[in-house]
Amino acid sequence: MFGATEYLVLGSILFALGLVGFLTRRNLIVIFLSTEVMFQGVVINAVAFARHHEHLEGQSFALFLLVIAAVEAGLALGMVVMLYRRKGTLDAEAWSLMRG
Amino acid sequence: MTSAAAYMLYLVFALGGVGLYLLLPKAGVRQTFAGAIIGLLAVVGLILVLATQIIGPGSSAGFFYLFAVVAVLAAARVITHPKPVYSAVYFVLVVVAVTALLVLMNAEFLAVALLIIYAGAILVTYLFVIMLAQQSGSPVYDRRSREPFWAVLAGFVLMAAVAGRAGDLPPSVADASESATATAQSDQPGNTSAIGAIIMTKHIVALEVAGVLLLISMIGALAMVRKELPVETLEPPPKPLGQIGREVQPF
Amino acid sequence: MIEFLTSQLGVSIILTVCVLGALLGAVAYCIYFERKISAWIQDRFGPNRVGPRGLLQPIADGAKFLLKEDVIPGHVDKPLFVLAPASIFLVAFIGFAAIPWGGQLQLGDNLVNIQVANPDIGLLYILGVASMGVYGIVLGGWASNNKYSIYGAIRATASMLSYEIPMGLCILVIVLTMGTLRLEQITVLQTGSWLGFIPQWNIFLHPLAFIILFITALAEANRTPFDMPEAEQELVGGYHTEYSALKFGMFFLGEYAHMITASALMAVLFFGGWHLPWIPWTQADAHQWYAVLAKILVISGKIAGFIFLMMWLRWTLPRFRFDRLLWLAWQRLIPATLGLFVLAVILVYTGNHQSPLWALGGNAVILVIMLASGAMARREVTGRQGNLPRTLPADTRGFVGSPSS
Amino acid sequence: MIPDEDIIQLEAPQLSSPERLYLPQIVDGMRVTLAHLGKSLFKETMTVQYPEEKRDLRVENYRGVHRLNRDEKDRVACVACFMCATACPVHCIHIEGGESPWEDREKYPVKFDLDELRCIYCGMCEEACPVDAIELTHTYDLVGRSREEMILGKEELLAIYDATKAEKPRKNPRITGYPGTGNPSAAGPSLAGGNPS
Repeated sequence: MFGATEYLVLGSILFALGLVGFLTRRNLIVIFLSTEVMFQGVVINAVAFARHHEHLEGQSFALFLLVIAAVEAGLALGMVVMLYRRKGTLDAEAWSLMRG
Repeated sequence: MTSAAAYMLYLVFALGGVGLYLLLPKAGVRQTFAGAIIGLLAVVGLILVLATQIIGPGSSAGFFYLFAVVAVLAAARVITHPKPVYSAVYFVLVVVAVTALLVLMNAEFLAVALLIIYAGAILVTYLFVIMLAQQSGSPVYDRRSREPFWAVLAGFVLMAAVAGRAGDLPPSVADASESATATAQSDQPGNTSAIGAIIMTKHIVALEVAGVLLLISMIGALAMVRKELPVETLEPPPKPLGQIGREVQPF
Repeated sequence: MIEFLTSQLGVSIILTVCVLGALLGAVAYCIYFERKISAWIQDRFGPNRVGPRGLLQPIADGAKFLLKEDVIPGHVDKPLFVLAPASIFLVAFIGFAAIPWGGQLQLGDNLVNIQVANPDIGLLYILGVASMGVYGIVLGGWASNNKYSIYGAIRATASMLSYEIPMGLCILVIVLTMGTLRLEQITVLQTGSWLGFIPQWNIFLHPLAFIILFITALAEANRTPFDMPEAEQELVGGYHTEYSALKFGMFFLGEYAHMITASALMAVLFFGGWHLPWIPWTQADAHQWYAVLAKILVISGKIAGFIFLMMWLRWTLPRFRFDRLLWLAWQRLIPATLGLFVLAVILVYTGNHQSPLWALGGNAVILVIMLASGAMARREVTGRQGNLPRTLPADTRGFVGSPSS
Repeated sequence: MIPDEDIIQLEAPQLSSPERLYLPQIVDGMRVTLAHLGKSLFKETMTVQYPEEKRDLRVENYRGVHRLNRDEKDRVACVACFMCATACPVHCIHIEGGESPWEDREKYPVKFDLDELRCIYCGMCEEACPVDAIELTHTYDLVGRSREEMILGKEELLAIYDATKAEKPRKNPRITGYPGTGNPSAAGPSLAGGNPS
């Protein structure tokens, strides 16, 4: 039986890649895309555990993850549009000017 | 997972980290070729480690390797490509690969939901915003990374920490009462109705909360991007009736 | 060998080849009939030079597409420029895998589905594939690096995202009524009849949902009156302005394949798929080759009817203005489909979801509410008209700017 | 200056309630187009199948490709007076005159080039010609593969006369040659060959 381990390894790789992107990239859109990559890793993880434990809790958890991803995308893109309108740039550093 | 397998996995991750560091957009010399070579070496090493140490030799899992490699390479390109549009397109590839992996794990409903929600809605919205915020040329913040070394180190240490423990699975908690398993049952109605049943009974509160969350985020996004200026002030105020034709000069 | 050919897998493989070939031919002849129907509506002849009655015209067109120079302009983003038509072509042709073409066929001892695949999530599969169709347009428009193309792409994204919502809700109404996502099962459930002569099709349960699904299908396939992304009068060609030769041909074929998918989906969901009313197949007859052939002809006829309706509409109606397009989706169709969805939920809950009287009554109530709200809605003032006084001067003469005395 | 009382405020007509619902109007439009479709399918359409069948000219004075007329002795009728070139509003006629080999006139065109692509087919040359040598025929399907090909020389223009004189005979010449040398029928014998063009 093809176990859950390799799916977990794959999920952790995707999560870490998304983390690296989130930390390094400066374009706001790419930053949010990186968080979506992290979500993909988590979805794989949840479904792998669902299959390992042979019940559907993990899959329904992954469905709620999709909801969170949609919420995050909506708000994130709203922020991108607002930043672009105010500053004319997509650089995340532009937000640092808002510090008190 | 044996400890030997875990150490080999760490080695592969270190290799991948070096490759990713070289691939990330930086000032100065371009090292993308070397980065790509090292990264591909790391992927090949990952396949070897997974195939020989974890799954065991002789196990045929071609589809898993195919889609896993596609997912990892595409995810690496998402975070390293200097053009946001390409990042989004590579992310579509990640989603498609993950969809295929979910189908391999007998989660068809979740796979199609992922495809419809991510690829059909979220990613299209990303592309839409990328097109709206179109910049000419390649701006400097796409060509420079922020602290690439420390970020790669942190990310790959995390990766090693999580993946190194991936073999130590707890025993399966499957019990007879939840017979709606995720395993394939070709004659049964599949896992769609089972997942629907579990969401609408056991997780009904979570479902309601998710709906409220979506509503709140929709209102929040609308409030955030609403134009501050009232529309009326964008145009000059209308002239009084007697003045409308006054600007026309005689020939 | 014979065992393999008569098994489900063998039939699926044969069917894939046949369906793909038939579809490519059907798409080519769709273009021919589009031109013919437009000509007839405009009192012309249409293509009549190549072959008898112009029937070889698609072959000549295809040869022309293949032989023309494939221009890739210098200012485009090359990888995405090449990827876009390929993706739209691919996506347009893999959706057919879940369409049931002709029920079940008796092959030796096996009973095989005349369907490439009968997954548990057939309907969702088609929806998912259809939702990928926007990428070809968006990427093509973006990669062309052209003002018109990117306007077309932006319009396409906004309209497709908006119209996917009422489309999904309409399909959910049928899913609730039928209680399954398998297209074959949905077809089988519609094979009965009411009062002995009215076929038990979903159109007689939820006609409003069908009309809205038809409208959204037009919008999803970028057909007139919703062809804003192409809009040749204002955007030259929209997203395919920069394309030529085979790449343009792929966009073109993809659009028609999209039409055929949408028509097949509507035929299955609302018109009983391959079900031919008033001919009772006995149990022995129903799986013989002649019955299957008749079923394939029936569903093809239904698809052809929808395609004719789409073409007829295209050559009748002018294009929507873009803000009206989104207004229609968000302020009219989505509330109406939400109402239909609630109606379907209530009908299922009360156990009346197969009763045409209850369903039609609910549809009528929603239609009346829609019409009343539409008729009572205040006229939107657009543009500079809002600045003008609402009443005319007393001595209104016939012309604006008539010569002064 | 437009006086105020001449400025009329017009308001777009409001849609009536059924019109605002789109659907009745759509059904009405579809009825119209279906009627046209049925008419085209089952009745004759008015389309003329052009290369095979040609419609009769609807006007007698249709102005097509030019021709250079010949006189009774098959000589080019033109006397190289440059009237047409002068009258031409777009300067599409280029004439080089030379001494005539015949006795009844002094000049004849050594070269007569006419750019059919530049010509606007206004007929001024025809009006200006004192000897009715240049005329516009009814031929409208003049095609060519290059710009040079569309510049017709004297030979081509005379050939067009030979081809079209049956369907459009030359008008009665008002004058040929000089008034003092008599009318063309009484003109003296031409040189050998008669047609040096």
